[in-house]
Amino acid sequence: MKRREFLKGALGTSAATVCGVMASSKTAEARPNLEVNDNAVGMLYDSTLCVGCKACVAKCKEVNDMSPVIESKLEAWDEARDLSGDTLNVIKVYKNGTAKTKDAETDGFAFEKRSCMHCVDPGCVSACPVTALEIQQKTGIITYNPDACIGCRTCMTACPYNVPQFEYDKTFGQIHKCQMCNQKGVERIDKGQMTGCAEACPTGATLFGTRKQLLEEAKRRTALKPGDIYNYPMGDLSKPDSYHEKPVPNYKDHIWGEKEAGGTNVMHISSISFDKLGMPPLEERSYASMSEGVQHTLYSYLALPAVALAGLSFVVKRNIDSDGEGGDS
Amino acid sequence: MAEQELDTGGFDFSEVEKRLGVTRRTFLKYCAGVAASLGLSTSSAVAMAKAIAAKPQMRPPVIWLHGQECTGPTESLLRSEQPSLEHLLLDMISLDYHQTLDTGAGHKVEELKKKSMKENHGKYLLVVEGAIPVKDDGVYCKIAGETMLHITKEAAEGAAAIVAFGSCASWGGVQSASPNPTGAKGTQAVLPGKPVVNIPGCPPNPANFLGTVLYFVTFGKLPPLDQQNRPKWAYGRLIHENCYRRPHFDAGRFATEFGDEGHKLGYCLYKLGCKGPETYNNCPSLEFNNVGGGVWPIGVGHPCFGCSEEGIGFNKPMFALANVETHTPPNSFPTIEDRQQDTGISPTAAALGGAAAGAAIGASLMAAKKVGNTPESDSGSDG
Amino acid sequence: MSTYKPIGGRILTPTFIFFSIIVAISIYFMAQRFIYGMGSVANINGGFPWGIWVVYDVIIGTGLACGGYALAFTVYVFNKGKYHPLVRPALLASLFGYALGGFGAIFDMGRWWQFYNIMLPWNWNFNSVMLEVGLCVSLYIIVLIIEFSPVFLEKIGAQGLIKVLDKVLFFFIALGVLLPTMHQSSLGSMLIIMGYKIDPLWQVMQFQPLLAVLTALIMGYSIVIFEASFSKASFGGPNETPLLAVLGKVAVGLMFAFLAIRFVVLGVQGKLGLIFAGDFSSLMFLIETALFIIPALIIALPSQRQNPSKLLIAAVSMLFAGALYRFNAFLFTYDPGPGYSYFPSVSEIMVTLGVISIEILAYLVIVKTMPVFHRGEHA
Amino acid sequence: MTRLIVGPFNRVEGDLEVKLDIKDDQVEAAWVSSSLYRGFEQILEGKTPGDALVFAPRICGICSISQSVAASSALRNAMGLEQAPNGLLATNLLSATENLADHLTHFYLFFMPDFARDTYGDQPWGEAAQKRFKAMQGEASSYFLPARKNLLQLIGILAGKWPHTLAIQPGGTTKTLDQGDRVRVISVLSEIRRFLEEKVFGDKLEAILELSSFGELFSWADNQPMEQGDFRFFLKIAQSLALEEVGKTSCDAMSYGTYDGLFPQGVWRGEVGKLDPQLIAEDLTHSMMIGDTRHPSQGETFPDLDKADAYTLCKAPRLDGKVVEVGAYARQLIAGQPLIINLAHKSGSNVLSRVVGRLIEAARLVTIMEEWVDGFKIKEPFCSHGKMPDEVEAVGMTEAARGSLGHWLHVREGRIENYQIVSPTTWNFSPRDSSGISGPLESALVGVPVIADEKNPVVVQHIVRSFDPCMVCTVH
Repeated sequence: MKRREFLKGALGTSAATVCGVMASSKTAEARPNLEVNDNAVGMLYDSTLCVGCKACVAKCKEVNDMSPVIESKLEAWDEARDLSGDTLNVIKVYKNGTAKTKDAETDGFAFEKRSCMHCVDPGCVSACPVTALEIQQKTGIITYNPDACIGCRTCMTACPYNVPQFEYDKTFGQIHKCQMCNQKGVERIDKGQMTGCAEACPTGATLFGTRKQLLEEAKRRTALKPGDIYNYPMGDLSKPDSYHEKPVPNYKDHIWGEKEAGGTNVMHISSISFDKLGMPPLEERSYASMSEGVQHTLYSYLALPAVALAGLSFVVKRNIDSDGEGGDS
Repeated sequence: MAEQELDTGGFDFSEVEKRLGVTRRTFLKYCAGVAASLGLSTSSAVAMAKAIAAKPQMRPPVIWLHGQECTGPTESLLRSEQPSLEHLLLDMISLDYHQTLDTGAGHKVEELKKKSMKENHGKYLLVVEGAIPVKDDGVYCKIAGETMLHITKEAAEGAAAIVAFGSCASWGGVQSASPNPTGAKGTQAVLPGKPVVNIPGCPPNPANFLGTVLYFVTFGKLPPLDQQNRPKWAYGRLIHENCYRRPHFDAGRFATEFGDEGHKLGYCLYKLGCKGPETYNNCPSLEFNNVGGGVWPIGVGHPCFGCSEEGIGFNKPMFALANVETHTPPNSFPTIEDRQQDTGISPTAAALGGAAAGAAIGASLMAAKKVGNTPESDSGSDG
Repeated sequence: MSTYKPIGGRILTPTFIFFSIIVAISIYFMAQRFIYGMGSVANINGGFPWGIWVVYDVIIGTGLACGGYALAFTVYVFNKGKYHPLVRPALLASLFGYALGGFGAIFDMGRWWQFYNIMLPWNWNFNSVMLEVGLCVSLYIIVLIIEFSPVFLEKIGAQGLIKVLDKVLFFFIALGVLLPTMHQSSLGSMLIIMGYKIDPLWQVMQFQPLLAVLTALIMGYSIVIFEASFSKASFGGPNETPLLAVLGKVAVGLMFAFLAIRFVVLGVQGKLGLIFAGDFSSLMFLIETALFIIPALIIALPSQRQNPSKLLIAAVSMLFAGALYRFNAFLFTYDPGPGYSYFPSVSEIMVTLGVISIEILAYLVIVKTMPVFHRGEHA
Repeated sequence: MTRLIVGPFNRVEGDLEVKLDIKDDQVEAAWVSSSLYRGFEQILEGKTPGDALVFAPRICGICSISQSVAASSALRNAMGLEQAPNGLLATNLLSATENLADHLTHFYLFFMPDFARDTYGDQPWGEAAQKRFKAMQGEASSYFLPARKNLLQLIGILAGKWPHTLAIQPGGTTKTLDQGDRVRVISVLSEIRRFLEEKVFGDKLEAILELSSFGELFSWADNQPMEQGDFRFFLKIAQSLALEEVGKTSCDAMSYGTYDGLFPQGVWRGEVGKLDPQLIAEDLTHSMMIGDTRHPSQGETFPDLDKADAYTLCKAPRLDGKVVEVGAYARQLIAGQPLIINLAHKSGSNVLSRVVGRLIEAARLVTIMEEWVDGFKIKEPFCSHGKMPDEVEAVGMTEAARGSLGHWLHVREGRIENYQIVSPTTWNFSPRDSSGISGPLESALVGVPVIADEKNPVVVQHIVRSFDPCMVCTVH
């Protein structure tokens, strides 16, 4: 084989791979977003109802047996600033200008909750090599199994909300993420209870329910006329423990989680636009579906690699045998 | 300050000692305490003490009117702090007309009132207790055949200062709750243009009234007021900001029903409808009934319902949730951008990273030079 | 018949001692990592779970270890036997690169004591790109050991085993081509699911695997040139420049393919404007592209190409380009959202330098004591 | 015939005017009129049931605890709830403290100062009365007001503030007492006992409670000089003015009962009989209110100030069509207090028996309160919880200091459909009904001797005040 041929061959191989991948880019579309499970349990966080009491944070730590984050010497209260190995949910504040008015974008402030959104088509589940993260078929909850986890933290890179958090400060750390209080040993949902945060929330800002119910409630709220009185349920939407009346704020006509990246089971509504509340720039198509589209085109049933291996084996053997030039020994 | 006796420049307090039945030391300590709670200096306390001890003829006359009310404010006054308020009050001011406390009865007293108002035109202090109904020309509250509306306007005419004592007098109070059957209004509402000091509360804390009157007696003017004409020193802060249960709110620990475990442990009452987060008053620091030891509404485990706050008390249902007006300390909330671990760039690390990259490049260039200098020993075969 | 010989010579050179010290320091920090957790050594955080340990040691490290892959492709698939002399050192470098990548993966693995979980079929998640990378890398290390095992066997003189091995080696060589193709492309696929966190100039979605495998091959050819040149500079030996120059041409060819695909994709995705946005990303993109284009200018001229010094510079430039491409995509322009930042700590860098040093030390020891280099002409 | 208008009354809660027709120096007819209206019933309609606890106490600043107790018991009955035993004790203590405070306030600040008037200057006790009881200046107020303050601390400890607490809930109290609180309550109670024994009675409470007849009462009074205890002082004045013949009524007496039956429910018609609350009806014939005679549960409260023949905003509640008098006297009568029964048999209801009824009740309350404090089981709950049915009618009946207080509640779908309050002074100061029969005060005033040119007849003051009127409760 002449060098020219070799060069041609090398480039030709590349071209073939290009074609293969090009083809994959077409077929990548083949895997749509995962379907919404209407019966999945979820939560609706209404930023306008949140008073920033952090009861949800405290209750979450109690239910999940996690320690408070202490940073200052005061040691007076939990100083968690973001999700971490010690914090599964956290209330953050958006501030602008004088920060006088609640739920105003200009010169106002608003609260925002950070916790696992329990995606319908979750990146973390798609990315985890060892199936440590799974979608519970019945509840739609994304659970984590530390016994399977190898700690590669791919889930963290694959989560658009940066939710899974590794305990970097422990010798034998693990990933922590909200499992809707349904992990082994807690199992609140299986027992018919609601999540700890929804139970603790004094205003119903965190509301528990099925995704379907919650989406209906969210749509109802965003359609209300600002200033009208609405009777806000608290606790579990299917059997609210109480209600409270409050004038309707000026909701943005946007339910975060209805469609974003395939939708989420934890949804947010607010009177501040979500990019200001730190929500990521997501489209309707989930990254998981795109990634899996490529991956499956190239590797579905390992057919392509098997054929390639057969071909390569043949070529290599022929080359070694025929002119000995390729022989190694 | 309370322990150190004030320097009064040898002022003779023996007369006041006799009148009030307290020692000079107790009396001065009390004045210092009042001055401190009003946010005033030590010298103001001395001025106050002297004003109280001054001759009776210096006392401003007071006309005390009762509208639609329950006498709660007067009742709360009657159990005030040492030296007994009733003494101090009567000592500081000349109570020329008070319906509940007066000795006399009937039209005679009404005549006395009119006489006093005429004689002391422009000098007397008008205290209004209770709301003023304006519906149907104010017929729902009549005293001696005249409507409260008329009486108030008449009395306000020659008043040096007007104090609305209690929520009813301040903004209408309980009877102004929807549908406000009698058209009850606050004093200010029926006296447009006249400066009215509001001391809301249901009942109001007597110390807030006393402090205002003391200020008036001492300095001859009214204390600094907020936008709703309430003395700033008393109504400057939210109950929520001073509440002893606040740490529980900040930690998200709430009582969910009276007598539950959290309730017994003193958890925050927000979830039970506490309006502390939207009510301005000094109840947490003054408390009630002179008992001490946490005797005030929130102290005995029931939520504040915002009795002193217009638009909250009698307007929001008892168990409805409050809007949380402010959040202190504001920095206890992480911003959206706040992250848990943020180590930044250490200069050493930057130097080390740079050195490593530099070493790689340097070594490559060195090698390139060396390779270039190696004499060609084999031309090789290039097809 | 063997023309491969150990180079011989003193092992305890000043260079060796220098790298040993670095290794010693890094061992201290590695111990710290295993005792007190990763956070005590590395600056990785909630937004940047992957620091230089993953990105350099594994992602770039294996890229730089693609010499064996590239040469196996050349020698066995395209049957260019004359490149054979380069194979052994390249395989050795690949073996070290991958082995240390694997080692790096272990101490970067948060739950390293459970690493075997990835080998257990019932845990496998076939949707996971990481699974494929993990398995392929693990397998490839074994394949590399087998491919390189004749060296050991020659050393100990186990001729019988060598014969047996010869019979089946073709299969492992085929695997040695297939596996890197798979996992090197998957290192690109891994970026897809990170979505918006990857800068638009690097987030080319379904084209990620293609670009990744191209950079792997470019880096593979370049590292062969680099190693041969370095070895010659360090240990002397036959002049292999003409051979290397051809490899350089192949690399540049692939590089043009890479750039062409990249610019077309960016153009189609409407992101070309971002190249000149003037921000950090655009700057990094331009540096990266420059590093890709410099070797093209060198290698395009036959006189330059035949100059070993220039050729080495071209190779280094391409190595830097490939490494920077991966650094940029995974780390430098990675943006998980406002507020997150990452810069490696001293201890973290020391660990990485330690890994590199181990690689250099072991390479030095093995080439001096084992028949790795081809010494036919000069022996 | 001349017409005299007495009023407005000072030292009473709220606004009150009395019109008297005087013929032959005697009152021939009386019209009692109250002129303050706030509209509580209208306000409560449509509010959440729990808000009754916010609004009801505000009816009155001196019997706000009683209003709270009535409202909470109406809510409790609506929910079909049992009060936590500790909560019952705490509520009882609160209620008793307020009654005690009201009785003493009435005695010291409202009733006795009338004897310090110049009219009585020439009486043998006149000067002493002025020295002791002159409003705001007499020495009695200098020891009574601190004692009252001390007494009200008890309400502070148990209910946070006074007046107007929210601590009294349907299931008990929001305050959970600990040992420290209990000690504080005990110490306040011992102070109260000391005050009553030293200043009010000048004798052991037990000795006072042993008096069982008119004769024994006055011989006890004669045992010591009149300065020994203000009760004795009053009895001496009563003796000299023959107050047992002043302000007499001949109507029945009623008590709703309170303290969980300790003071039982019943009607006194010469002997104690059973009370059927269904027979209560409010007659609006001469009241400036729209509507016809109805049971309070069906009642309405809409004022019409131009209504013909109406002269007061007060309704005229009747029991089975008959006028009844309420108050401490009625309560003790029905509770079988021997002295009061004896007084009733001797001279019926009058100024003396009403005042004695109050003070005897005060003495009795202190001894009972001491027992209650011992009854607390600190570790057990102070409040029970229940759920409000979708639709329910209920009544909360209690005894305020001034007499029977009832709250009739109708809840529908989480809102108050109707809320009607019948307060003690409404009974006592009720106007004429459809058959022209006067209420207790109006009839008590008939026949009272009034000198024609007397502008402010003191006897009328005594009679009006003997009922301890609370006008803000009367019309609300």
